[in-house]
Amino acid sequence: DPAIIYDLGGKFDKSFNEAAFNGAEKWAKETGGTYKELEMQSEAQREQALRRLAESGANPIVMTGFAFGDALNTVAPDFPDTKFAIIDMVVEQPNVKSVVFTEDQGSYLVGMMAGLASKTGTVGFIGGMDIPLIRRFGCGYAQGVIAANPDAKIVLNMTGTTPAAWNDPVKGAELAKGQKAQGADVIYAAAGGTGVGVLQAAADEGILGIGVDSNQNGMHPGKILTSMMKRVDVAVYNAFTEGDKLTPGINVLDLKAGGVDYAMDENNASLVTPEMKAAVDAAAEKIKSGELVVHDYMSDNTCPAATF
Amino acid sequence: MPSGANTSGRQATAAPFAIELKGISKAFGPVQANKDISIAVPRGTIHGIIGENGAGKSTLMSILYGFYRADSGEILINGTPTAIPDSQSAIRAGIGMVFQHFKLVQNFTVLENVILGAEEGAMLARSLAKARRVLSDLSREYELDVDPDALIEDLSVGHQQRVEILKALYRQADILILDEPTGVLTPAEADHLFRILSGLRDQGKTIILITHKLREIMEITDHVSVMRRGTMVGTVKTAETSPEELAELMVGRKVLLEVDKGAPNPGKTVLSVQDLHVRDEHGVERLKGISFDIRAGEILGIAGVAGNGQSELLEALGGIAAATGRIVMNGTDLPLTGATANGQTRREAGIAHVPEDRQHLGLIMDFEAWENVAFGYHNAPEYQKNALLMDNDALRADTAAKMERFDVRPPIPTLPAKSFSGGNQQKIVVAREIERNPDLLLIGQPTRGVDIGAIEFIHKQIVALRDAGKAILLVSVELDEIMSLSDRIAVMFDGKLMGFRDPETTNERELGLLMAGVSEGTP
Amino acid sequence: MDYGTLLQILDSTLRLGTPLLFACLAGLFSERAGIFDIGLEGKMLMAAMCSGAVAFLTGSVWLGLLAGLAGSLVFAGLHGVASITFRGNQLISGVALNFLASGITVLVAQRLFGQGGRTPPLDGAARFNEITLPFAETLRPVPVLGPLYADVISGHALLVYVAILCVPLTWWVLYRTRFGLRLRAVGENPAAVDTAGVSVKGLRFAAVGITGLLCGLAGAYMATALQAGFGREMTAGRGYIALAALIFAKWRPWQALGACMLFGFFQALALRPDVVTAVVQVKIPVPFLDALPYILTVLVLAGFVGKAIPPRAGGEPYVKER
Amino acid sequence: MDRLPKWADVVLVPLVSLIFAAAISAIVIKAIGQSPSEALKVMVEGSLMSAYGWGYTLYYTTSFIFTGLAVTIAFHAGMFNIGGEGQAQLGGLGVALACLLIPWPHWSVALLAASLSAAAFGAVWAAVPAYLAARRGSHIVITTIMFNYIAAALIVYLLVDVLRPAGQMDPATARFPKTVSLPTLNQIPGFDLFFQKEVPANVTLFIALAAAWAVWLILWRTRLGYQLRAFGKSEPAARYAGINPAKMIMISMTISGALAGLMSVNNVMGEAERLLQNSSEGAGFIGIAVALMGRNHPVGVVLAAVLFGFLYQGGAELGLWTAIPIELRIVVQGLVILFTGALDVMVRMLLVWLFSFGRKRQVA
Ligand SMILES: Nc1ncnc2c1ncn2[C@@H]1O[C@H](COP(=O)(O)OP(=O)(O)OP(=O)(O)O)[C@@H](O)[C@H]1O
Ligand SMILES: Nc1ncnc2c1ncn2[C@@H]1O[C@H](COP(=O)(O)OP(=O)(O)OP(=O)(O)O)[C@@H](O)[C@H]1O
Ligand SMILES: [Mg+2]
Ligand SMILES: [Mg+2]
Repeated sequence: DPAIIYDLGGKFDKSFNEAAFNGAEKWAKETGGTYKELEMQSEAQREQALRRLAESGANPIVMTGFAFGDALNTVAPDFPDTKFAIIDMVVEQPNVKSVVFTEDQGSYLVGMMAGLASKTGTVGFIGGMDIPLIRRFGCGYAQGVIAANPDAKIVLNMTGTTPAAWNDPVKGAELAKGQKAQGADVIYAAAGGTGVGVLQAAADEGILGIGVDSNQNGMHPGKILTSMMKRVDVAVYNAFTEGDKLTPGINVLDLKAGGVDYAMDENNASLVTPEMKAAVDAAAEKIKSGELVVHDYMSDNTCPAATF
Repeated sequence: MPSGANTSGRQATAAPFAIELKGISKAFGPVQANKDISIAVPRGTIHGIIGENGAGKSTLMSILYGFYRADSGEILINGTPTAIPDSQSAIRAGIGMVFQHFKLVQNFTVLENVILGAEEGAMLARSLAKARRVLSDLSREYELDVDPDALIEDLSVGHQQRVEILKALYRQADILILDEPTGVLTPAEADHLFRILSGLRDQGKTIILITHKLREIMEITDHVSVMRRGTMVGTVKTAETSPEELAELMVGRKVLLEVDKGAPNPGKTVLSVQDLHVRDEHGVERLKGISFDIRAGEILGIAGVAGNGQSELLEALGGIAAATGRIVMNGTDLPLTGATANGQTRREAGIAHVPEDRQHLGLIMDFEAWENVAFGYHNAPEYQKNALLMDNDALRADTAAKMERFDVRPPIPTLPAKSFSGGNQQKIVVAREIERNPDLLLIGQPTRGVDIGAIEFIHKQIVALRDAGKAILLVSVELDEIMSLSDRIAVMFDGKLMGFRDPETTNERELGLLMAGVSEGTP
Repeated sequence: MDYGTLLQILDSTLRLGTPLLFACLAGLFSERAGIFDIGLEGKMLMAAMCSGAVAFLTGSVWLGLLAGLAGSLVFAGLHGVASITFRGNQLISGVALNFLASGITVLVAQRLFGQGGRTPPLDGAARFNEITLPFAETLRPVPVLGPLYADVISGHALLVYVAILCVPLTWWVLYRTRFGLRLRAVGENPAAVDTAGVSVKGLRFAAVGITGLLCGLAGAYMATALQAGFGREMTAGRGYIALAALIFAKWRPWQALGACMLFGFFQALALRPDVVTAVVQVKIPVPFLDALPYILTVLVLAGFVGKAIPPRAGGEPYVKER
Repeated sequence: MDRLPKWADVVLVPLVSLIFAAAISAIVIKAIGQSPSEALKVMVEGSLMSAYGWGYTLYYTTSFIFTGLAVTIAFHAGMFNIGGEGQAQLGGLGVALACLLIPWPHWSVALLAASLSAAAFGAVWAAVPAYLAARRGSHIVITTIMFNYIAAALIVYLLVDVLRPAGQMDPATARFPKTVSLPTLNQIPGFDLFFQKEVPANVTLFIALAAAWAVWLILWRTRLGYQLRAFGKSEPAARYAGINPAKMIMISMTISGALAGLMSVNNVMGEAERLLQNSSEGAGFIGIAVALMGRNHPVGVVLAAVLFGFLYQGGAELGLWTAIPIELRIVVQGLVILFTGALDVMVRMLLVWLFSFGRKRQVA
């Protein structure tokens, strides 16, 4: 059986891990198969969890989150016959598939959306743990905002420096309230479970939130502008489908490959005017064609549109 | 006047006795604290109860006050059988109690303490106003003046006791029980208390007074009951008895507390104390400049009412409390403060110490006897196996030998200290300290809570140590003990020595005056 | 730091100080009665879970609040039984109940909602929503005070105002009523209360009960007002900080308000490292800001901020002496 | 109250407490709609029925012996050290620095150095609250709790801003060099007959057992232990005997902190081979339960540590293979502490009652 390990936020974080869970469920429904799943409770358990799953014969083993990288690096060689897939991190081992997304591209699109929707000309970004990966979200977002409104002001905050930052809704809510006080009227939360607090506070305060990873538009209908969808579900679904014949190597899921996108549904239909949608779709086409290049923070650890 | 009105109200149901106890028995596990006890106390009298330690006096009163429940027996208040399952019922039945250890809230005012548990309604304002009125009436009537707004912790012991009495009167008590009320008072304070009690009796109140002091019994009571080993030995009219008769009733045989000891043969000065001062943790000065010498082969007895600095003196000498001044032992100054002023360095200097409170200081109750024998001497070379380990086998053997010599029963070194009776616990401590053959023995209340046989034994050991040429500082609140053991007597009052006396030439009256702070012209 | 930022931080202080204040007053009642309670944390957690779960299931925040109070009371009762009836070690009992709460809340929430020990998000009538005080908008243009009123004082959940009101109420109960007199007495000298014919156990259970109720309010506030639902370990050490605030306040109600708001302020600051950096002109590591309340607590405990003398009978089971 | 025979006090009281805790846990499992017997089966199979399971059980046991001993030695001196968690984390820092800063030629030297470093860091972290307690009268329970939080913050700061290698995203130190890797039980001749696969239990287990023996020796055979125990029973009496209270507080807490710090040799050096955030995973707190369960005696602590090792490994298995959340083990831990530490009077009363009941029947 395949297996999946969720990161600290847990599989119901309404965001990153939940997307992975949805992918696994989709696979289970379609194939009628069963899979093992495990939620991390603490940092130090990762290796044990990996070993225990490999030991039990699970194959392939999918894990969500860069934090597994180090543990996987030591475990993978001990189980050469087991296939592993890791999301958001590159681990160079012969039996590991590394799936990464171009979050910068997806974030660019929702950034444009935010720039177009903002009435105050100030928009916010709340990241989870302060790591290059999340800065990649923020940087893409900022580029999109500036593209839509060159005069826009962007307020950036990170929730913390440890994995606890993925799961701190109180802090998320307080940061959102702080950003509102600074004039922001659209806030993009790229913060896992913390984002729940951000979106809640945005809804409470009567401003717009932007969801991340999953389609979070339904959490507060009419109060979430859109969501930057990162198709972790697709990655998991694919890995499960490939089964023990999983192809190792790096797999980049970009806008073109459908790895990232922005979400439209009945919950945000009233918030997005046809003109906005047209502008964003046009940009998406340009990105897909390579005409427009979104700067990737992780390529050189700098951002042309924002300072962290 | 509320209390008066109340008294007359109760007198309507006039019965000859305010209290009658019939066949009260109470056991604590195997200990039969009260055995079939009956007494009757006529209204408007003061009734004394005497008996040795552990005779069951406090237990009986606790039953009357609803603290304990009797296993069997009956209580009649004003002729009516009354169940007293708790203190509330006792208060309702008009009983008030002044405990030996006051039950006051230290950081409350007098007024707050008085109304506690007897408030008028759910709000405090009204209760406080009423209490203020009643208190001023009561204090005028019975010489019970205390500042109603003073904090208890700022009051002297005597005043705190008045607050306890006021508490009872405020609750309109007709019957007042006082458990050893004078133990903590100076003779003058005690006299004042007795004047208060007489006044209360004249108002028709009934008073039960527990005390060890025959003098007090003779002075103030109308009747006296004697208890021995849980039984009531008898009740007599005070006017028709004598202290000698009471003492005999108390212990069951003729009492002759004379210690058999020869003339002293003092040698060189062992200990010299000069201008010693001690402050307690609140910064209050408890020893106010004390100087004295003790010579080899001499017993210096320190008399005084408890709480006048004797404990602090022992603690300073024993290295437990920090002090200022000088302590010179065999010609060398001992450190008085800092890390080196401790029981270890004192012991190394040849000072042994039998503390006043054996259960809290002298023993670790959970430790076995042999562990307690090492207590304080755990660094002694003979108890070490090597540089690292203690020699527990040697210790157990040593303990068995000591138990044998001091007739500790049962002689089992591995029994925890708490399993020995009080007298035997004391013997373990005394054995430990005396057998170190110290140059100076500090010994506080050596026979407190100890039976007569053991008292004689311990006294003999103290005298033997003196005769071996050692110096002894004896602190005791029992004047008899001081008089019969000491070669010289110093009286302590309010942290100072009131003067030295020769036991051959002084008498209890003179010492009593000194204990009250009356110095009769001596320096 | 401009005035707007200051107001925002004060606003945040009030929100974050509220659970501390409830818990601190809870501890005040218990400790004033002589029962140490390091289990405030566990009771808050329990209350948060119960209120979050019931509010979600019924859609009513009031039923949620009742459930929260009940959950906290059960734990308070356990602490009472252990430390009053069976004269157990109060510290150990508190520690044990904190563990129990930490585990059991997740177990129950997981069983009910299957969302990893979390309740689903609450909205509408299942939450305490923000209340705008009268004239908030009208007065806003008034310089300085207007924004203060509109942004900081107005616009909080009902329980924030309840918490503030609990301060004078606690003061009044403690110093102006018979119950308060007895409660303070039982924490100082239970023997005095006992001989005065008042039940020590009764008083202490009553105090522990009040502690339970106030912790219940603290937990319910966390789950239904500060946040929209329960999450595992959501109290995040607030029970301990409240205890520190209690010591800081030397067991007195008004000082408790001050101490809790101070700690709330530190928590609010920790959320805004950017502001801190701007004010002090040096980059302060966020972990240091996070640790600030704890460091301050240690300094308080060490007596560097004045000696705190706890109620004299605190922590000692009452055994009748002879 | 009547007294119990000594054997009943030592064996029966913890046993009955355990039965209570187990019974209530079973009720809890039932209440969340799972089968207690099934749960027990999973736990036993996953932790005791295979060498692999034992490899994990003993790994946890090792940590718990250290933290249990830490609580025990402080407890005998009358100190309730709740700070084992923070002290263990600081110990982890000590291990990491020792392993990363100096290139050790062989694991055995590294083990020695890392142990000393871990003990020293843990000791220092305990010594500060101890000093405040001894000199300024601060309440040791609350200060040690505060020091847990401060330790966590300090470690976060160090891992994020100081020790994290460039380019790494998760807050952790670099991996330790291969040379300092400790032999796991499957690599030790003799043990490898039983443990055939890679298990986390490692040579630190033997250090833990040695520590238990050393603690026993200190407490009951040395002057220091004698003084610690005397001070723990009665501070005034200790003063009388010339035992310095401040010194006893400092020494007991320092040893306690050193023991708590030592546990990090097991998890940081023996298992993770790098320092992670929250590396001690609550083992510091479990030490409280282990010490209470083990009646504050090293032999009891070792046995209780095995029990909790089983509980932890079994609990992890529950989390892995059943719908029972892993938090169940925290519940059990809380219940054990409650019954052995706070409701011991109740348990004892019950036993006394049962004994007297038995006696009466004999008489009849
Ligand atoms: N709560 C108790 N539990 C067990 N035994 C008790 C208890 N209270 C009293 N006793 C025992 O009952 C006996 C009588 O004690 P009580 O306190 O009544 O004596 P007393 O006459 O007041 O002595 P003293 O003069 O020392 O005050 C003693 O043997 C004592 O040990
Ligand atoms: N807590 C206890 N546990 C076990 N045995 C005890 C305990 N208390 C007392 N004993 C035993 O009961 C016996 C009676 O004790 P108790 O204190 O009543 O003696 P006592 O008659 O007052 O003696 P003494 O005059 O020496 O004080 C003693 O021999 C003692 O060994
Ligand atoms: Mg008595
Ligand atoms: Mg006796």
